[in-house]
Amino acid sequence: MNPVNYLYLAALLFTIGASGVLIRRNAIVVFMCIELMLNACNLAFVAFSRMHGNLDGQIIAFFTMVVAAAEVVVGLAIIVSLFRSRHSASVDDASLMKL
Amino acid sequence: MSTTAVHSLWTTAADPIQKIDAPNIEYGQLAPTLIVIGAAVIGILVEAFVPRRSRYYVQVFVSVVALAAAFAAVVALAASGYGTTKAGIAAMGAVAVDGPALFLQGVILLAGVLGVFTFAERRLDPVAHGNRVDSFAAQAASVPGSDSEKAAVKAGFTTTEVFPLLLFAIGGMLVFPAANDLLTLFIALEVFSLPLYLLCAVARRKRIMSQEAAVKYFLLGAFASAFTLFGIALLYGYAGSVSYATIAQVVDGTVETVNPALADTMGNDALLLIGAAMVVMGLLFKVGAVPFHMWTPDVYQGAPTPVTGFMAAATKVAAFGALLRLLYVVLPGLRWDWRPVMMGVAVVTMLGGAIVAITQTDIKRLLAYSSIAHAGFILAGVIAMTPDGVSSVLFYLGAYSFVTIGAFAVVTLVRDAGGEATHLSKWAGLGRRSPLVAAVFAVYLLAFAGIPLTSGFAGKFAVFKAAAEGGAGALVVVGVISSAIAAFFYIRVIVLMFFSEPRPEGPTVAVPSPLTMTAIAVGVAVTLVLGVAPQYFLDLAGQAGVFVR
Amino acid sequence: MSFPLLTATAALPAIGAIATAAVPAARRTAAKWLALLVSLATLALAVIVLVRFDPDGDRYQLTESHSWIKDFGVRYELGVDGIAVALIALTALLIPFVILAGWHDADPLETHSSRWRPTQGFFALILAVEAMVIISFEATDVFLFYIFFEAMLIPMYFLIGGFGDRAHAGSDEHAAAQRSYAAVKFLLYNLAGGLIMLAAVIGLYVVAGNFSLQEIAEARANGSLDMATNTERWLFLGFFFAFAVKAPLWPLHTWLPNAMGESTAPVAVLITAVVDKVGTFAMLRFCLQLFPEASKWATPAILVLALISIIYGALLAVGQRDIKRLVAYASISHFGFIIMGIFAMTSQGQSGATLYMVNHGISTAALMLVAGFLITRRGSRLIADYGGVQKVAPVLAGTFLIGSLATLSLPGLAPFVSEFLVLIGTFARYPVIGIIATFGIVLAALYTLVLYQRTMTGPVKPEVSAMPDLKVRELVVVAPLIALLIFLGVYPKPLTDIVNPAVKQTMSDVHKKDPKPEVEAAK
Amino acid sequence: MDNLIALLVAAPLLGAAVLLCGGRRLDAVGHWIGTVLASASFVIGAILFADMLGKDEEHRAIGQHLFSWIPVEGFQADVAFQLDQLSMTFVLLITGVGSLIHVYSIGYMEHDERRRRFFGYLNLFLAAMLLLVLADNYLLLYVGWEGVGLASYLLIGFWQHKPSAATAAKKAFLVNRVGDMGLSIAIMLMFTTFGTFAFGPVLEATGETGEGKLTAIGLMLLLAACGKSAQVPLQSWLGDAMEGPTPVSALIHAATMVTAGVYLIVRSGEIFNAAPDAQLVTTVVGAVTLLFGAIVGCAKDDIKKALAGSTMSQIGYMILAAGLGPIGYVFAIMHLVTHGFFKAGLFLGAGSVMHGMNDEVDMRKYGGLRKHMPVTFVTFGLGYLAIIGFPGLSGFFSKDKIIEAAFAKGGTEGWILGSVALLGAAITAFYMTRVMLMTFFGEKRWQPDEKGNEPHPHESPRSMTIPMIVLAFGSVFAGGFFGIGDRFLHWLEPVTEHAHGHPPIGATAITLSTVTVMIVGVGLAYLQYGRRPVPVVAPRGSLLTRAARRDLLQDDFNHVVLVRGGEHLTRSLVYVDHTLVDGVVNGTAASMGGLSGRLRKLQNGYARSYAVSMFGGAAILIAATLLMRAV
Repeated sequence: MNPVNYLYLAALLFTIGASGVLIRRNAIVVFMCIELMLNACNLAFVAFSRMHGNLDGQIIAFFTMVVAAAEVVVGLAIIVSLFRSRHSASVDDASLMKL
Repeated sequence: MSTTAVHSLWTTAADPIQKIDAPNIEYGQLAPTLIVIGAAVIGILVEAFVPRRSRYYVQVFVSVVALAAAFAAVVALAASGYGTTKAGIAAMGAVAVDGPALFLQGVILLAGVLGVFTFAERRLDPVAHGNRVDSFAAQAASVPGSDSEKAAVKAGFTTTEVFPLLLFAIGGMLVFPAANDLLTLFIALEVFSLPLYLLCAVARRKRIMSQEAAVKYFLLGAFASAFTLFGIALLYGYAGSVSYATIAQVVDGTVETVNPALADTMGNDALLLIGAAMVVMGLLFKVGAVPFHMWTPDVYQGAPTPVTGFMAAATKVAAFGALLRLLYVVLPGLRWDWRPVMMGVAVVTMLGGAIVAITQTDIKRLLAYSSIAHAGFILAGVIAMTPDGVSSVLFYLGAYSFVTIGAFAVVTLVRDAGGEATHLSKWAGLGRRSPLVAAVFAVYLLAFAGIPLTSGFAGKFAVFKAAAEGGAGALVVVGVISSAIAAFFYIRVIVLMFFSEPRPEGPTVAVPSPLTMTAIAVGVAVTLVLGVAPQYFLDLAGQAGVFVR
Repeated sequence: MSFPLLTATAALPAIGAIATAAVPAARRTAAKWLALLVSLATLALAVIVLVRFDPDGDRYQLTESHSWIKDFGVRYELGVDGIAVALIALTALLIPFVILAGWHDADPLETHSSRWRPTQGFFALILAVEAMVIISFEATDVFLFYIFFEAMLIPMYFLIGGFGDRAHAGSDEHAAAQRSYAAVKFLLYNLAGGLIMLAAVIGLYVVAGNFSLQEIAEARANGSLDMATNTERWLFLGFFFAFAVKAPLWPLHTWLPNAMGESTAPVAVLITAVVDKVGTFAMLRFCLQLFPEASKWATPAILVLALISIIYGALLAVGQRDIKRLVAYASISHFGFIIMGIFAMTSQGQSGATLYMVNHGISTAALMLVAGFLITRRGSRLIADYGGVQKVAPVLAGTFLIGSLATLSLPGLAPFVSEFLVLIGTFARYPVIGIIATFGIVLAALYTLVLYQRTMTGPVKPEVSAMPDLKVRELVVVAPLIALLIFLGVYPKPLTDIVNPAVKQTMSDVHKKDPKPEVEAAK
Repeated sequence: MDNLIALLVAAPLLGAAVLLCGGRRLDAVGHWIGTVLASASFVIGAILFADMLGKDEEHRAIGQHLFSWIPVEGFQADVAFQLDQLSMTFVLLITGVGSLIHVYSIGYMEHDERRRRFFGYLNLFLAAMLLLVLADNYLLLYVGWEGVGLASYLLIGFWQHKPSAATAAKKAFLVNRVGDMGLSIAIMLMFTTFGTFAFGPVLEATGETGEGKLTAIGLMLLLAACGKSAQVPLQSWLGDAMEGPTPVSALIHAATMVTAGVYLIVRSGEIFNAAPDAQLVTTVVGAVTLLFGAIVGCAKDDIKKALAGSTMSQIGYMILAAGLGPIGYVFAIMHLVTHGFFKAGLFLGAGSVMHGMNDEVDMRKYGGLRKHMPVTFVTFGLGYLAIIGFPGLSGFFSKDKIIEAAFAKGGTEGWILGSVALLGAAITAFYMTRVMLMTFFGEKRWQPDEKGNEPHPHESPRSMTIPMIVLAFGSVFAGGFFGIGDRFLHWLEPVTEHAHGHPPIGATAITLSTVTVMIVGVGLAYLQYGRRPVPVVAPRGSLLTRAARRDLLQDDFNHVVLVRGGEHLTRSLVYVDHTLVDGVVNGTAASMGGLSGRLRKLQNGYARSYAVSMFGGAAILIAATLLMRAV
C-alpha cells in the first residue's frame, strides 16, 4: 500500500504524543508520550527511506532508538529521584519555581 | 507512490551486496572533540577505579588538561588555516571544520575551562565533617534530608561524576555547531543535553528545586528534541538526504535528480517549510527564544549555580552556532520565507525578556531573563544574512559567554545560612560591605546593559550594525528600545548594591579559592579588553565568518 | 608625530582617578590632595592647549588620528576647534574648584565599614567625569564621542546616588530613597537618549560608511554624500534627542531638578556646569555639521521648545521652595537660551551660545557652590529655613549676591554678554521669539532676588544666628570665579577671538548668512 | 584731554572696589576715601568743562575709545565714551550733587556701623551713572542703566534687616527690569535696522528707515524711561524706594538716577523727532504722571513719600517737555538740572529733620520746627520756593518754559497739555506748602514714643548743613543763571537742536497764569493747614485722598493682578511639571512594570503550560513560514 499513509500515521502518532505531553500529569506518562513522538519520527524516517529507496532513513531510525534509550536512562533517573524526594510523580506538583 | 521507486528498492535488495569500504576519518581535524570525549571516558574510568579521596583531584586535573589540550588543538587547526583556506568537510561529511566551527569550539572550550573551575570550587560552603564540599550533592541518589544523605555527607562523599558529565556535554557542544548533517546535529544535541539534565539535578542546597529544574528541563528538552527530530525527518523526506550540502542544493533546485522518486517529494515545499520550522524551533528552544524560553528562568534558578553559569554561556554558543550553520548553509535559499518569521521571534524575544525581567526578585531568574533578551539581540545579528552578521554573532557570543560565567560565579559568592542568597533584597548594601565584589558585579551588569567601554557594548553595536546593514533597521530600533528597558533592571541591582543601606542580617561574601577567582578575573578582563580594544577579536571573528558548504 | 597633547589632557585625570581610587582607606586626606593636584595639572595642560591653539589656523587643530576599531569604521580621532577649546578650558578650570568645594562632602560616617572608601571614590569619580567630558569635547569621531558621551553617565550616576547632602531635611532613609530615585532617573533619561542616539549612530554608519566627523561633513558639503531627506531628518532627530535630554530641553528636563536637588553642591555643579554642556556642544558640532538641512528643517520647532524652556524654567524657579531645585530650574531656563542661540543660525546667536556655555558654567558654579556652603552650615535646603544671613555672614551673602546677579545676567558680569548676544542673534532672524525670550530677563531677576531676599535679608533667624562666615578654603573657591565673571563681563575679547572663527565655520556648514540690517539691505 | 573722560568713571569705581573689598580695616577711613574719590571725579569734570568752554561750539564734543568690548561677527560693541554738552551737563550735576551728598552722608550715617559699605555703594552709583551719561552707544549706556539700577537696589535695601526695605529694593529692581526689557528690545531693533547701536550712526541714519520702525524703537525707549524715571505705569517703585537712607533718596531718587529717562529720550531726540506717535505717547505719559505724582504728593503724611510724589510729578514735567520735541528738549534738561538742585536740597532738609526727630517721618508728628532747626528751615524754605516756581527762583524759569512749550505744541494737544501743566503747577504749590506748613509751622505735635524717649529736635552737624546751604544757593540762582539770556539754550543747542515754539497765547500771559495758579495753590494749602491745627491722626479724608494715600490703588492693582496671578501661575506650573511632564515618564515606567507583572503570570511554574507555549509557538512558527510562502 502507499507509503504516504505511513507518513500520515507518523504525523498522527506525533500529534497524539504531543497532546499527551500537554495533558497528562504523571511525569512517567508524559515521558512515554515523548517516546511515542520519537517513534513517530522513526516511522516517518523509515517511510521516507522506503519512498526514496535509500537506506539513510533506516540508519537514522537506529540512531534514534539508541538516543531514545539514553534519554530513558537519564529521564527515569531524574524522575525517580524527584519521586523519591517528594513522593509524587506529578509534573504539576513540581512547580516551586514560578513567576 | 510511483512503482519505479518500489522496483528500485527490489533491485538494490537483489544486487549482491557490494563491500563497504572503510570510512576515512580526519582524526587530526576532529582532534578537539575526540580529546574531550576521550577525557570524559577516562573520567568514567577514574570514577570506577580511583579511590574516592583522590578522585576529585584527578578529575579536575584530567578535565582541565583535556580542555586545555583541546583548545590547543583548536588553535593549532586555526593556525594551520583550517578556519579559512583549508576549511572543509570532515568525517565523511558529518562534521564541518571551518571558521565558525573552530571559533565557537574555542569559545566553548574556554567557557568549559572556567566552568570546571567553578565546578571545582570547594571553599564557599562551610566545611562539613572535616572535608571541604562543593556545590554538588554528596550523593545525588539519596533523598534530600534523609539519613542516607547525612551518612554520605559524613563519609565525605562528593559527586565527582559531574566532571565527566561536563566533559561529555562539552564534547557534544563542540560537535553541535560543526555538525554538517542533520543526524549529527541531532546526536550532538542529545549528547550535550542529557548530561546537562543530570547536572541540573545534583545541587547540594535546595535540592528539591534543583530536581524540579532537572525534570522541567528534561521533559521540555526532550519534547523539543522530538520536534527537531520530526523536522529532520521531514527535511529528509523532502531532500532524500540529511547532508546539509545536498539539502541546500535541493532547496536551490541545483541538484540533478538521481532518482525519480525524489521528484515528487522535492516539489513538495510543505515538507521543506514545516521541517525547517520544526528544526529551527528545536534550536530556538536551546537558545531560549520566546516563546520557547519558559524553561530558562526555572532551570537557571534551580540548577546549581556553577552549572547555570556554564549552561547559560556554552549552550547559547553551541546552539547559535548550529542555528547559524543551518540558516546560512542549508536554508539560504529559503531566506525570504524564514527571515520575517525570525524577525518576529527576535522582536518578541528582545522585548519579552527585557520587560519580564523588570519585576524579578531573584538574581538568578533576573539573569535568566536577561539572557533571553540577549538571545533576542543575537538573533538580530543572525537575521542580517551577511558575512558581517556571522562575525558579529560570533563576537557577541564570545563576549557574552565570559560575562555570563563571571556573573554567575559572583552569584555563588554571596551566601547566607541557607546557601547562596539569591533573593535581590539580600543584596542590599553589598557595595558597602564588600566594595570589590560589588564593583566586579557592577561591571558585569553594565556589560549586560551594553554600556560603552564594556564588551557588551561592542557586541551589541556589532550585531545592530550588521542588522541595520542587512536591512533590518526595524530590529535595531526595537533592540534599542528593549535595551533601554533592560537598562532599568540592571541599574536596579546596582542601586541596591551601592545606594541602599546594608541589612544587619544580610549575607556575607565568601572568600573563594583561586579557581573561582580566576573565573571571575578572566571574565572581567575579557569584558574590559573587548570593550576597549575589540579590534583583534573582531578581526578573528571576521576571518572566521565564512561557512564551508 | 608630535606630543599627543589632547590625549594627555584627557588621560591625566583618568590616570589620576585610578590612582586616587587606589589610595588606602586610612590615607583619606592624601587622596584629596592627589585629586586636587591632578586636576590642577590638567588645568595646566588645558592652558597649554589654549595657548597652542591658533584661532586663525585650521578648523581642527592639535589633531591626533589612530586606527582603533576598523571593523566599525571607528578611528581614534581627536581635534579641537575654538568652541571645544573654550569648553575644555572651562571644564579643566571648574574641576579644581569642585574638588576644593567638596573637600569634606565625602568624609565617611562612623557607620560605614572600614572597607568602604567613600572619599577616594568621590574624588576618583569626579576625575573620571572630567576625563570623559574632556575627551568627548576633543573627539572628532562620532563613535568615539558617543562612547564617552554614554560612559560618563556611570561615574555621574554614582556621584549623584552615592554622595547626597549630609544635611538633608527629612529622615536619612527618606533621603537615601530620594537620592537613588534621582540617580536612577538621571541615568535612565540619559541612557534612553543615548540608546536612541545609538540607533542613529548606526544609521549614520550605514549611510556614510565611517564615523569621521570631518570626512562626513566634507562629503556632505561637497555633495558626494547625499542623504535622502527623510533619512537625514530621522538621524538628526536621533542625535538631537540624546543631546536635548542631556542639555536638558523642555519637556525632557525633569531629571535635572531631582539630580541637582539630591546631590551635593559640587556634584550639582559638575552636572549642570560641565556634563550638560556636552549636550549643547554636541548640538553645535554634530547636529549642525552632520545634518545641516535637517537642522534647518527642525529649527522652528526647536526654537519654540527652547523658548518654552526659558519661560517655563524661570517660572518654576520662582515657584521652588528648595534652593538647589531653584538653581536647577534656573539652569533649565539658561539652557533654553543656549539652544535658542545655537539654532537661531546667526553668528551672534552661536557665538553667544558658546560664550553662554562658558559663562553659565562659571556663574552657576559660583552661585551653587556658595549655596552649598550655606546649606552645609544650616543643614537644610529649604529657603524658608533661612533669613538675615547677610547680617551674620556678610561675605557669604555678598558672594551669593554676586552669584545671583550673574545668574540674572547683570551687565558688567560675563553672562550678560552671552545672553544679550543670544537674544540679539535670535531677534535678528525671529523677532517675535526674541522679544518673548526677553521676558526671561525679568523673570530671572524675580527668582534670583526673591531667593536672595528670603535667605539673606530680613531679621536674623535664630538658627542662622551662629552661622560662621566663609572660611579661607571657601573663599579660595569663590573669589577666582567671581573675578573671572567680572573679567569676562568687561573684556570677553580673548574668548570671542577663539570662538569666532569656529562659529564662522559652523555658519558656513549650514549655508546660512546673517540677515542684513535693513538700512544696508536698502542700499 | 580726551583721556580724562575715563578717569571720570574710574575714580568712583576704584572707590567702590576698594571700599567693598577692603573689609573692616577700612571702616575708620572708608567715608573719607569715598568722598575724596567722588570729589576727584567732580574736579576732573570741572577741568573738562573748562576745557570745553575754551573750544568753539562745533568742536566741543569729544570722545575716547577704550577698547572693543564684544567683537563678534557682524556685531561691534565698544567701550567708548563721548562727552558733549549734554553729557557734560549731567557729569557736573552728578558729580557735583554727588560729592555734596557724600559730604552730607558723613554726618548722616555716622552712627551706622556699615557706613563704609554705604559709601562703597554710593561710589558704585556714581560710576554707573557717569557711565550711563558718557557712553557713546546704547549697549554701554545699558550697562550704566542697569548699573545704577543695581546701586539703587543696594542702597534702597541698605537697611536689609528691615523686611520693608528689602522688599522695596527688590520691587525697584524688578520694575526697572521691565523698563530695561524695553531698552534691550530697542537696542535689538536698532541692530536689525541700522546694524549698529552707536549713537552717531543710528541717529544719523534715522532718515533711512520707515516711521514704523522708529516709532517702535521710540516706544521701547520710552518704556525704559518710564521704568527708570518712575513714570506711569512703572512708577510704583519710587514711593517704596524711600525706605532707603535719605541721602540716597536725595541723590538717586531725586537728583540724578530718576532723570536718566529724560536723558535717554533727549539723547535719542532724532528718533523721536521722526516718530510723532512716539512723541505723543511720551507727552501723554509725562502729563499723566505729573498729575499722578502731584495728587499722591498731596495725600502723603510721610515727608519723604510726599517729596517722592513731587519728584515723580516734576519728572513728569521733564518727560512731557522731552516729548514735545525740539521745542522742549532744552527745557526738559534745564528743569532737570534745577530740579536736581532744589529737590536734592529738599530731601537733605527732610533728612536733617528726621535726623533731629529720631528718624520720625510722619509730618503729623512734626510742627513748629523752624525754631529748633533754623538752617534746615531756611534752606528747605528756599528749595520750597524754588519748586513751586516762585518768581525769580530756579523752578520758576524752568517750569514756566515747559508750560510755554506745552502750549506751543499747538492744536488741542497743546491746549490740553498746557492746561495739565498749569494744573500741575497749582497742585505742586498746594502740596509743597502743605509739607512746609506741617513741618515747620504750627504747634509742636510730637510725643514721646512707646519707649518713652521724646525726640529733641536739634540742628544737624555742619557736615550736613553745608551741603544743604550749597544746594539752596543752586535752587535760588541756577534758574536765573540759565534762563536769563537763554544761556542754557545756547549751551545745549548744538546737541539737541532747538526750535522756538510759538504758543497761541502770549508768553507773558502764560507766565502770569502760572504765577496765579501757584498763588491759588499756596492759598488753598494755607487755608487747610495754616489756619487750623493739623490733627495728629490723619482724618479719614475723601475717597480721592484715601486713594491717593494708597498711590491711587495702583499698588493694589499690581498686587492683585501681577503678584497674586503670578503666584497662582507658578504654583500651578509646579504642579503641572510634577504631575504632567514628570508624570508621563513615571507613568510609562509604571505601566511597563504593570505589563511585566502581568506577563510574569504566564510563568506559572507548570511544565505542561510551558510545553503548551512551546507547542503553540511551534504551530505559529510553522503557520507563519507557510504563510510567508503563500503571500
